Parts: sequence; C-alpha cells; structure tokens
Amino acid sequence: MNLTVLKQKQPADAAYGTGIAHAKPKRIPATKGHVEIDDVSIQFGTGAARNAAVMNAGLDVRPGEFVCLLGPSGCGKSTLLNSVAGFVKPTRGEIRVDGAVVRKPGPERGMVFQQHSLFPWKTVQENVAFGPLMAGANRAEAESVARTFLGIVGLLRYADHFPATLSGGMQQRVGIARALANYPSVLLMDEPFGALDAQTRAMMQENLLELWSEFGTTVLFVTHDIDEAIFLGDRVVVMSASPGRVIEDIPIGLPRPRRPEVVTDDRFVKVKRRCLELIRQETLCAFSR
Amino acid sequence: MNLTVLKQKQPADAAYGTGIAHAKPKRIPATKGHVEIDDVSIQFGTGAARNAAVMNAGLDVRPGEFVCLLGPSGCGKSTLLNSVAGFVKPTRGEIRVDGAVVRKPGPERGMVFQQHSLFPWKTVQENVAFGPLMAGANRAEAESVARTFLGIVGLLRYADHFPATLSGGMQQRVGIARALANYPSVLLMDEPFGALDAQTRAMMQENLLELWSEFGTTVLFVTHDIDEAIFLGDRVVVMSASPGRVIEDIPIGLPRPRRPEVVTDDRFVKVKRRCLELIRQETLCAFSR
Amino acid sequence: MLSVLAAVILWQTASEQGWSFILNFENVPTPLVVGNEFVAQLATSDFYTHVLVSLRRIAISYVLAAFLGILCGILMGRFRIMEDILSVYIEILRPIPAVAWIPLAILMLPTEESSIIFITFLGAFFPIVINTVAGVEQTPPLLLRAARSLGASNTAILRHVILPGALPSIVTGLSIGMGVSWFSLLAGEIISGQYGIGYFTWTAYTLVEYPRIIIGMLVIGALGTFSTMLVRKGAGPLLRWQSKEGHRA
Amino acid sequence: MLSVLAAVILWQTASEQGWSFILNFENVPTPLVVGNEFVAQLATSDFYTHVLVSLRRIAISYVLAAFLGILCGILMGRFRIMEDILSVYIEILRPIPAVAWIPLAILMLPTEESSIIFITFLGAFFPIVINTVAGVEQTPPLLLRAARSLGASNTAILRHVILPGALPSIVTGLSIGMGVSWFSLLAGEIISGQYGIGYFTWTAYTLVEYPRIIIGMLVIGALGTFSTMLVRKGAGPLLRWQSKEGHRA
Amino acid sequence: ASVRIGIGHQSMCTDTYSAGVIVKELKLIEKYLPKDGKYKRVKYSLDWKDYTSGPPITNMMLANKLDFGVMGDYPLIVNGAKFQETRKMRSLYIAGTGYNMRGSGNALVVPVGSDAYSFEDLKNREVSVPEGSAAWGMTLKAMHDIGLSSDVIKLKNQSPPVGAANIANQKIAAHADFCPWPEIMEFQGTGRKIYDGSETGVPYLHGVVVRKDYADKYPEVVVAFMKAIIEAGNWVQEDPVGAAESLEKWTGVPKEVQYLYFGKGGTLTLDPTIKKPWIDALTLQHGVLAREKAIPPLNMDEWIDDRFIRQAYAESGLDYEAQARQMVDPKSANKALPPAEIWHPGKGIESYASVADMLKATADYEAAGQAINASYVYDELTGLKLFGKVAFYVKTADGVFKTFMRKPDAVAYADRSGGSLLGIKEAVGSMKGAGLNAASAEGQ
Ligand SMILES: Nc1ncnc2c1ncn2[C@@H]1O[C@H](COP(=O)(O)OP(=O)(O)OP(=O)(O)O)[C@@H](O)[C@H]1O
Ligand SMILES: Nc1ncnc2c1ncn2[C@@H]1O[C@H](COP(=O)(O)OP(=O)(O)OP(=O)(O)O)[C@@H](O)[C@H]1O
Ligand SMILES: O=[N+]([O-])[O-]
Ligand SMILES: [Mg+2]
Ligand SMILES: [Mg+2]
Repeated sequence: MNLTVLKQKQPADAAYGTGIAHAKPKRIPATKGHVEIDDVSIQFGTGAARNAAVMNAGLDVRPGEFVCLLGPSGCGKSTLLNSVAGFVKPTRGEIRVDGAVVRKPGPERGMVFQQHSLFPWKTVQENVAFGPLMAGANRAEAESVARTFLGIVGLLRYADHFPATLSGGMQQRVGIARALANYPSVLLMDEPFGALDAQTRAMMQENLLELWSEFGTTVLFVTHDIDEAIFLGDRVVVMSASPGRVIEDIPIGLPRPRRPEVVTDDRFVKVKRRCLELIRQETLCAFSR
Repeated sequence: MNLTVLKQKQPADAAYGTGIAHAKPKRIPATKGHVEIDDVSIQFGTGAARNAAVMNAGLDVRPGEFVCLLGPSGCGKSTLLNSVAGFVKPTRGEIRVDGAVVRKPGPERGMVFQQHSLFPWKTVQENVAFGPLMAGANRAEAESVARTFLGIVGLLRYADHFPATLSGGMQQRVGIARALANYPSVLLMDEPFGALDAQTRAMMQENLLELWSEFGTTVLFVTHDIDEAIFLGDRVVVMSASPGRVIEDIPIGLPRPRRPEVVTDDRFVKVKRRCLELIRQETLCAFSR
Repeated sequence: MLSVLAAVILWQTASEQGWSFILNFENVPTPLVVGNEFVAQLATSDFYTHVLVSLRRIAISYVLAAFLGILCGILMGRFRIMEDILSVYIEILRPIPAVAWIPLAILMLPTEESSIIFITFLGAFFPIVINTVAGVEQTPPLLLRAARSLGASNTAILRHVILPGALPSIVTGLSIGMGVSWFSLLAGEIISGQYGIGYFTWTAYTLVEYPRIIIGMLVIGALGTFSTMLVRKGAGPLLRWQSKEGHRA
Repeated sequence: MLSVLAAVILWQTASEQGWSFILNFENVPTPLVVGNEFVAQLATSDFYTHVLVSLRRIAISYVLAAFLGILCGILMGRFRIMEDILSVYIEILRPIPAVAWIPLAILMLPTEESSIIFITFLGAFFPIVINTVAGVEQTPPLLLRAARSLGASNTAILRHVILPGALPSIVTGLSIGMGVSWFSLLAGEIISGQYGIGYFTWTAYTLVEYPRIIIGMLVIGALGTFSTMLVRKGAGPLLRWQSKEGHRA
Repeated sequence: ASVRIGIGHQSMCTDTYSAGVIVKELKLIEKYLPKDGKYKRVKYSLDWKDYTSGPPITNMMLANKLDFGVMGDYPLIVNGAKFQETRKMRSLYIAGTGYNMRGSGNALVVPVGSDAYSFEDLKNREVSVPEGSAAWGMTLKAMHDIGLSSDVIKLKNQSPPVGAANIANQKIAAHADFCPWPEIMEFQGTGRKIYDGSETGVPYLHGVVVRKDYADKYPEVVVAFMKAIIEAGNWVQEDPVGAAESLEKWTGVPKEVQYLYFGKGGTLTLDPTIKKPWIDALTLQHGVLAREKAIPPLNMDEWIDDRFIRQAYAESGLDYEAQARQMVDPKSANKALPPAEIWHPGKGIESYASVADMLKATADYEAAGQAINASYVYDELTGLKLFGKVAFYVKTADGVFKTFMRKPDAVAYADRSGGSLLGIKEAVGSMKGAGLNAASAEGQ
C-alpha cells in the first residue's frame, strides 16, 4: 500500500481543503542534510555510577540518504540519535550537520518518537502547525502549512480531532507530518513504528518511503526489527551491544520503490541472515554480561 | 537460544533451590487438551449498537497441537480466544474442551495475556503460587510448585522480586510459569510477545517452544506477526477481517526443534509469502470499510 | 433520589417520635419544620444578604488564591530554588486548620473583612499550590523534547506545553480549593459580627434555633457543592482533549 | 532550613518594631517570647494532658472512620446497589463543614465527648470512603480475568486482587482523612471541654494569650503532620511493590 | 474625612443592652454625634458587631478593628490588663451599663430534674462555664469562698448555647452563666438555679471600654455615645413592658425574661455612672484573675476614666454625683412593690397584693383554660425578682405565702415558722381546693 492508496480511501480530503491554497511542499535540496558522527563517545553519570552508552561511534550520512541503525536493546541507539538531535552532549567527539556542530535541538533536525509525543491538548492541526508558528509564521500561514502536510499523510479530515481519539498509526503519521512541517534537512526517527501492530507497521513503512522519495530528506532511523531496517534503508548500520559501537555497515542494494513482497526476495533474505547472525551474537553477548 | 542457554546464564539458580525438593513437573497426557470451536459467532451489544466480532468460526485443535491464530487488528482473534477461556459467551455455536462445553473460566485453560497481567503486589513466586493455592494446595506445596516452574523459566533468583522490577520479557516468562503451574491442558496466549522488542521476542519464542515440547500442552496462540506464527505453529489459522471467520488453515511442515535461522529457510519464506498475501488482502478490506 | 426520600421520612418519624437510641432525636426539628422555616427565610431579604456576603467573600478569596496559587505553583515547579524556599513555609503552614488561624488573622490584618478573606484564602491556596506544582513537575519530558526540537523558546514551552499539561492537575487543585475555602469561610465568619451564611448559622446556634442551624448547614453544603461543580464545569472546555471522543467544535 | 531561619528572624524584627504595613505586627509576640512560653508550657503537666486527650480523640475517631470508611467503600465499589444508596447521602453530607455540624452533634449525641468524636470522625470518614471506592472501582479488569482463570473464587478475588489493588488509593484516603480529622477535632474542641489542644488554643484566645495561641497553632500543625506521616510510613511496607527497586525481604 | 465608630456588643447579654442593642436599634448615637467644628465635614460609619461573650471583643479592639466594647466585669478586667500589657496601647473604662448590687445576674443552673440543690451537691461532678466571662469569675470566687478546689469540682469551658443545650439534654451536672442564660433556661423549664451570683456578695456589673487613642482623638464622639447610653436607660424605665417587647424582637430573648430584668423591681438597674464600689469590686476580681489565670497587673487609676460620662451628664443638665452615689439594693427597694405579678397574654401585667392572690389568679386562669405568659415573685431574703414557677413557696400556719429562690432557705424558713414547703404546682393546687375560703380568709 502506498500514499496513493491512502488518499483514495479518503475522498473527502480533497473537498475538505477547497478554498485554501495549500503551498506545494518544497523539496529539500539534496545537498542539505549531511550528518557526520565523528568518533563519538557518550557517558552517563560520573565516578562509580559511570555508564558508557556509546563508544567511538563513527558514521557519515550523505544528504538524502536513508540510514537504519539496528542493534540490540540498550545498545545506545537512542542515545546516539538524541545526541544528533541535540538533547545529549557527546562526552567525546563531535557531531556535525551540514558542517555545523550540533549544540542544541533545532527545527532543521526533525524528531519522531516512538509514541506519546503529540501535545494531547492541541488538535491534530495545531500539533502540526506548532513548528511553523515557533519559526515565526503567523497563524494563517502556519495553519496552511499544517493542512498541506496533513493532506500529505492523509489525515486532513482529522484536523480538528485531539490525538487521543486517533489510532496509534494515525498518531505516528501526525508526528511525522509535524516534523516535516519544519522542512527539516534531517529526519531523526526513534523506533517510530515500534508500538504498532504488524499490519499497521507495514503500511506505515511504505507510507514513509513514499514521503521520503517525495521530500528527499536525510533519514536516520532507529529500529531493532531486522525486516524493517532492510526494507527501509539504503544502508543498515549494525551496532554492538552496550556500549554501542558501529560493528557493520551493510549497503542494501534492493531496488526502489520497494514493495511489501520484497521481504521474501532472495537478496533480502540473504541480508536478513547476516543481520540475524550479528544481532544474535550481540544479544547473547549482552545477556552474558 | 534455548532453555539450556538461559539456565547456563543463571548458575545461581541451582544452588538457590537447594534443600527444597521440587516436584518434577508432570507431562500433560497427549489425550488431554482437545479444543473444538463449533461454528461460533460472537456479537457485542444489541440493536443498533450490535457489533459482530466473530462469525461462524470453526476450528478443531488436537491434543498437544500448537495452533497460531493470525489476522489483522480487530478481526476478533482476542474475542475468540476469550470465548475459549470462558470470559465471553458465544452468541451462537459452542466451544468444547475435552468434550465439556466451556461456560466459565477455569484453571485447566491457562491464559497468558499481552502484558500487565501479573499481580503487582505479589512477588514473582507468589504470583506463580496463586493458581495452586486456589486449587487447594497448602502454602508449602504451592510454594514448591511455584519454585519448580520459576526454575523452568529460569527466574528462580527473582522469586522474591516484585513484577515492576522485572523487564517486560521476564514478566511474560512469569506469566507463562503462572499459567503452567496449574498444569492446564490448554494454554491460551494472546499476543504474549507483542510488547517486546525484536530480540527479546525471538528469545521468548524459542523459550516457549522448549517448554511446549517438554509439557505437551495444547497451545492456542494469537498473533499478528507472520514470522512469529510460522516459526511457532504446527498450523497457522488465518482469520478474515472483522467479523472474523477462518479463511485459511495452513499446516507448517517445518521440522522441530526450530532454530532461529529457519526464518530464512525457503519453505518458511514460501509460507510467509502466502500469509502476506492473505493478510494484505484482509487489511485492505478492513480499511476500505 | 429514592434514598433521599427514605432518609427524610426516617428523619421525620425519628424527630416526631423523639427517638433516642445512641442518636437522640428528641430536640431535632422535623423536616417539615425545617422546610417551613426555610420558606420563611426565603421571604426575608436578610437571608439573601447573608448568602451574597458569603459569596462575595468566597469570590475575592478564591480569585486571589487561584492567582497566587497558580503563580507560586509554576515558579516552584519550574525553579528548584523557588521550590526549596517556598515548600518549607507551605509544609509548615498547611497543616494548621483554618479555625486556628482566627486569632492571628484578627490580630494581623487591618479589617475584619480582610481577616475573614485571609482565612478563606488560606483554605483555597494550599490545595491549588500543591496541585499546580504536581502538575508542572509531571510534564512528560518527551513533550518538552518534542517542543524544543520544534524550535520552541522557554516561554513558548511554558505557554504551550507546561501550562496545558498541568491544567488537569490545576483544575483538581482549584476544585478541591473551592471546597476547602467554604470550610474555612465558615470558620472565619464565626468571628464576623454581621453577615454571611456562616454567621447566620452561628447566630442560629447562639439563639438555639435548631431549624435555622439545619438550614444553614444545608445551604452551606449546597453552595459548596454548587461552586465546586461550577469550577469543574468551567474548566470542562479546556480539558476536552482528555475525553476519548472530544474534538474541537 | 535556612528559609525557616530567615522567616523567624523577619518575624522577630517585625514584632519588635511593631511593623504595620498591611500585616500588623504590633501585637504579635516575638518568636523569643513564644519560645519562652513554649518551654514554660513543656514544664507543666497540663500541656501534656491537652496533647494526650487530643491524641486519644483522634485515635478513636480515626480508627472508627477507617474501619467504617473502608467497609462502606468496598461495599460501594463492589455492589452497584450499595453505591446507588449510599453515594447520595455521602454527596449531600460531605460538603457540610465540620464547624457546621457542631450544634447538631451536641443535640444528637449522648455525651459531649461523643459529639467531639463524631465531628472528628466525619472529617476522616469522607476522604477514606471516597478513596476506597475509587480504588476498588479502578481494579484493572485484566487482573480480575487473570485471577478468575487461575481458579480464584469471589472471596479470593476480593482478598488477593481487589483489596491489594485498592490499597494505594485507600492509603491516600487514610492520610488525607488524618489531616482533615485534625481540622475537625479543633472545631469540636472549641465547643467544649477542659482538655485538648484545640481547647488550649481557644482558651488562650478568650484570655488574649497570644504566645499560647501561636504555640497551639504550631503544635496542632506538627501533630497533624506527624500523624499523617505515621499513616504513610505505616502503610509503606504494604506498598513496597509500587517502588521500582523493592523486593520482599 | 470619615470617622469609624466600631462597637462590639452582646445581644445575648442583657446587662449590655443600654450600650448595645437599644442604642443600635433606636439609632441613639446618630442623634448625639457632633456635626460642627472639627466634625463639620466628617462622615460617620457606625459599625456594630455582635458577639456571644466579651473576650472576642477585646481581641478585636486589640487588633484595632473595634473602638468600643461592652462587656462584663471579668472581661473588662482582662481587657484593661491586656491593653496595659502592650507597649503603647491602652483602653479606658468609661461607663457602666447595668448592675445588680447583690451580684445577681450570674447564676449556676442545674437540669430541672437534678438532685442538686447547692454548690456542695456538685462535688466530684462536672460544671461548665464560658471561660473568661463574668459567670466564670463568679464561679471561681464562689468555689474559693466555699472552699471547693478545682479537684473537687471539675470546671470545663462551654459557650452559653452549648451549656444551655447540655442542660436541656442533661449532659452536664451544672452550667454557670450570665444573664439572660440562666433565666432563659428557667423560663424554658429546662434548668433550675441553685446558686445565685448574689451569694458572692460582689456586685454584678457590665461596662464600656474604649481604645485610649480613639478617645483622645474623638472625645466628642465618646461623649455622644455616653449620652446615647443615658437615653437608652431612660427609654427602658419609661415603659418596661414595651421595652421588653421591643428587645424580644431585636435579640430573640423572650420578653418575659426581659421583664424579669427590666421591669419594676427587676434584677438589673441601668445606670452608666462609675461608682466607688465598682472599683473595689473590679480590684477584688482582678485579684481572683491574677491568682487563677496569671492575668497581668492592671493600674486602675490609669484605666478608669469617668470624664466622658461626667461631661455627658453635665451637657444633659443632670447631676452625675447624685446618680453615682445612688445604689439600688433590691432588698430594700422592692419592699414597697406589689409582691407578685402575672403577665397575661391578653391583659398584660397584673399586680397582686399578695402571693396568695397571684396563686389564686393562676388557679382561676388554669380552671378557665387560659395559659399565662409568666408570673413573678420576690425572694424573701434578697428581694430579687423570680419567676413564679421556679420559686419555692412556704405556706405559714396563718396561710400566708413566702417565696424563696433557693430550696435550703425555704426549708429553713419553713422549719422556723412551722409552715409547709410547696412547689408552684402544689401552691396553685392548694388555692384551687380551698379557693374561696383562702381568699376570704386573707381578705378579713
Ligand atoms: N539519561 C540517562 N542516564 C543514565 N543512563 C542512561 C540514560 N539514557 C540511557 N542510559 C543508558 O544508556 C544505555 C543505552 O541506552 P539507549 O536508550 O540509548 O539504548 P537503546 O539502544 O535505545 O535501547 P532500546 O532499544 O531499548 O530503546 C543503557 O544502558 C541505558 O541504561
Ligand atoms: N467488550 C467488547 N464490547 C464491544 N465490542 C468489543 C468488545 N471487545 C471487542 N469488541 C469488538 O470486537 C471486534 C474484535 O475485537 P478483538 O479485540 O477480538 O480483535 P483482535 O483481533 O484481538 O484485535 P487486535 O489484534 O487489535 O488485538 C472489534 O471490532 C472490537 O471493537
Ligand atoms: O461579657 N461577658 O462575657 O460576661
Ligand atoms: Mg531506544
Ligand atoms: Mg487482541
């Protein structure tokens, strides 16, 4: 299933937006969105309570690339992503986005969380309009941008709903629209589909690829689902058990656009086998410590 | 990874139990655990609010068989399982376990829920001892049975912990031990691993197969994860979108014991492709209504 | 409703017969007598003055308490140092009942009206402050991160994230505070020599006018319930996002 | 601690200088005077009698309120019909402040001591009942199913699932109830008596003994805080399962 | 400019009425307030606050929320002493309101059915009293005089309404209170006096205090208040029955009770002058307070200030000295009055030449099925006015009725005179039986 299918299912949307001239979303120039993770180590606490979460991680993400970070639970994936987002300061090393060292959170690095990150007291539209408003847009402009992106994720008819009334999958689509409404050069996604059931998750994956191909944003996507990583990524970066290091960087040669059936493709299964091996090893490793 | 591996990781367990003679768990006779779902329909509400959850579902599970119920979200899997458990009364049709019509919940049909079903105010051991106590065992007997089963799931060292201090995977293992401690002839499992991360889930699956091969209990296992259903089941029963009917019954010929690598086996991938097709169709179907 | 009727009938019989088994109904007026007296009171203008004076006192104290309580609560919830300084005072003063404040309030405040308002204020203030702090402190860190990564400034975060997130807790504080302020008002009005529904009840008491005492009790109860309901209902539209069905009109 | 010191020093200066800007400190005794009086009081046996009598009243009323409150709460939480019957009364009587009950309590109860205990009882009863009902009603249905499918009978479910599940809420009710019962006790002790810390404070008021008034206020506050803490601490071991670290010793 | 006149009074204390409810309701202050000179452009704001006892008024005065206070002897002393204890603030005792020279006004009451007839009968029982009130002072003094320690009689604090309710419900052995509470209990038939304040031998009096800073600043306003008090007293004397009826309306205290105080021969005399014996009484009472409750010292000379009341007398053309010297002693003053009265709902107050006549009239009304409001007689020993229904009657050998307030006195008299002791019922009953004969016998 893809965006088109979603839109077909909601014929009301087109009519809904009538009369408001939605700005056609700009495409991010492919030269923007270069992420450099330069020998980063991250420790929590000090002294005896010291806990190394990430160790000497290095990664270079080209503009417009879709990179999946795969690793066992607790290996430091979220920590590394949060340091790119600007929430966590690396203890050593440096992170640069388009050449500028990351020091604090910013709208050019959009963040999508696993769940429960929408403002429950704002309507779907207000949630999406929040970024543009903060960026200095006036109410009308922000609303227009919000409606554009809600249209793109197929949720325009839910514009006036509060998040609690939406299903988990719909909430995550709002979260993605909210991040995109700031036209970020990098989209940071931390297990965004981890809380969804298998079918909804599959739909969301296709949906995301569709959006990505449309916007060309760089995506850094954290998951521990092997199928998901291979299905989505240009590259799958496998991290070691805690403290996380990058242990393997697997380019995925599968053609795009990717269809759900690809998971039963031989090339897919081959990469999956390799990932299984790596992860299994790391999981055992983690347990034995 | 299997039970043996888990036990190796916790060498303290053996010593922990010293001095208490744990009863060796009995094996359920393979003639027990025959589940017949006989043309069952289940409706919620009445009049205008009437909502058919399950329609004309039929299924015969042989004693000792491992059957997976696969279907899109909301198709009525849980409802059907709950009617076997005795929580929900079929509107039409009848459910029999070993010939007796099911009318209310009972310890011979052990239930494992998705999460948060342990008694948080009881220790791990008290949780597992609860069933035997209710069955009339005295405290010492119940404790002994509980320790036996905690040993089996490799959690003896956590006997005195409260559930909140355990990880999600450990909690689910306690839930399984609690259900098994009643020596049920049928084990009903409703997405027991749905809330776990991919690696923990894989471990739990192997763990469960190990237990099952040891006890020979009939298992009815609900999931919407295709890999999981194929990996675990003797048969995968695919249900239609709501109201749920049985649309396909796929025997899984894969040899046992199953190793994680089996998911990249050709036969596995073939069945997966078939399931994907069915589920995809049903999911689209569900969305278009 | 039926159970109320049953209770009234029981009360009528008990008073008429003058039951006296543990509870002594000998001198308790019958509901009929109380009802008649109530109708008689409703015909006097004094009765309305009493109610209005009390409502006025509640209004002033409550608005003050709500304003200062929410302000302090936010400061304490946001700034560790404010919490360190203020929470000590609050924890020392909070357990002192309103009645115990009467002498000091008389002594320290310029007018009697201000003493009563002070006592009433205290009743409402503490629950509001405590619930505001709790609300502010429980803001989900994930939402703070989300807001920050969407480019929100500190003031924007206060306005868009912390305040709305704390609102359910603040509303709880406001409605508890409303209830407590009526308790305190009553204590305060005992010292008042003139008006207020508390004074009405107290005077009835000094004149041993049992029917009026019961009327006073019920009126206070009703006013308390009603105003608490008003607070809850008033906050309803702001909290519609909590309901599973709500979407903005 | 530092902020307490600062407040005491401020108070001392304000009283000594007789500040009178909005708050009037002219007649407020200095902390030194209050402190001296407190030491003097500690040397009298009467002071301890006052405290002990109050503690005794609290103990009796509270145990009664806890027992009846939890009982009613469970009945109301489990049986729709009990809730229908009882909740009406509770909702009507609850908003009536303790002070307003005084006249009726005197009239209806056999001894004066029982009137005071009744008023104190009411203060504690309502929060306990309401929180028990809330606790019982919020039992997760999943746990009820789990228990039933493990073969538990209705009484076993009450004992093993509903009661322990409601316990955190019951404890909240118990500790709120403890606080309120001190408020109510004070109101009750004003009406009459020769002992009790409320009486001590009120007598100080009629004799215009300001230092004793302040001592009374602070002692009441301290006793209230202390006994509430006791309830919480006492319930601690039963609620250890709520903490992330706890495991049974 | 605006001048506040904040007055704390007690509508449930009859002895304060001449400076309280009467002045308030008749708007007498307004009548005398200065309106020229420095008061030309002044706006007065009169602030009447009603309390159930004196102490809260003192608190409000200390907090500068009230300027004047009307209260009884012991509260007055606490007021003066507590003001003198502060650094700068002082209060002045500037006028009396009402008094009873013998000390009647306070009384100790037991439930009607009680077996106690004297203070001694209350040994090892609980007695309640509003702490800090005039009645409390009386109780302490009485116990001290009789030699009863606080170990023998347990005192507990109860406000007047609580005490009255507890007497009605027989929950307390005895309750001591100030007027009108004892008489209300008697009138309602719930209580019976067993000890009257007159037995302490110390006058019962109420008075007016004012903040000194206020009096210094507005002496003319204080004088205006004094004139209002004088007029209030006159208003009562001119028409005691009418006054009793008005007062019932204003305070809720039954007119029959009011008449007991303010009627001819009533127990209270309204007189705003400050008499020498008052100073002695207050000094003595301060001693009691200092002994029992460690009340700070009170400099009487600094506190008592009769300038304002003297000036009011002078400006009204009255002789203050003469009034101040005059003392009404019920014992002698009431000798000349008719010995018994009946308040009949239709016919009003009827006087009788003898107690027997009154009893006969009562019997007649009873026979005719007419209820009377109240009857009044005088105590043989003290001359204090009593409700007929609570008096003890001694019928002497020659058929003459003597009335007594206390049972022991009646018993002693009966023993001495060979008469028989009767209650009101028997007394009235005896008139019914021998109706005409008795009447004609007395007529001869
Ligand atoms: N704020 C923090 N303070 C201290 N330790 C932390 C903090 N956040 C994470 N950690 C630790 O850092 C390590 C890595 O955590 P992280 O959340 O990055 O793992 P993860 O790979 O995202 O795991 P998961 O797949 O479960 O989300 C863990 O050991 C964790 O306990
Ligand atoms: N107690 C109930 N009352 C009314 N409707 C119910 C009830 N329980 C379930 N339903 C409805 O029955 C249908 C089937 O629900 P069910 O929970 O069995 O689906 P499911 O297959 O388990 O879904 P999921 O994979 O999301 O758990 C749904 O439409 C649901 O809304
Ligand atoms: O004024 N008195 O309280 O007696
Ligand atoms: Mg993570
Ligand atoms: Mg389900």
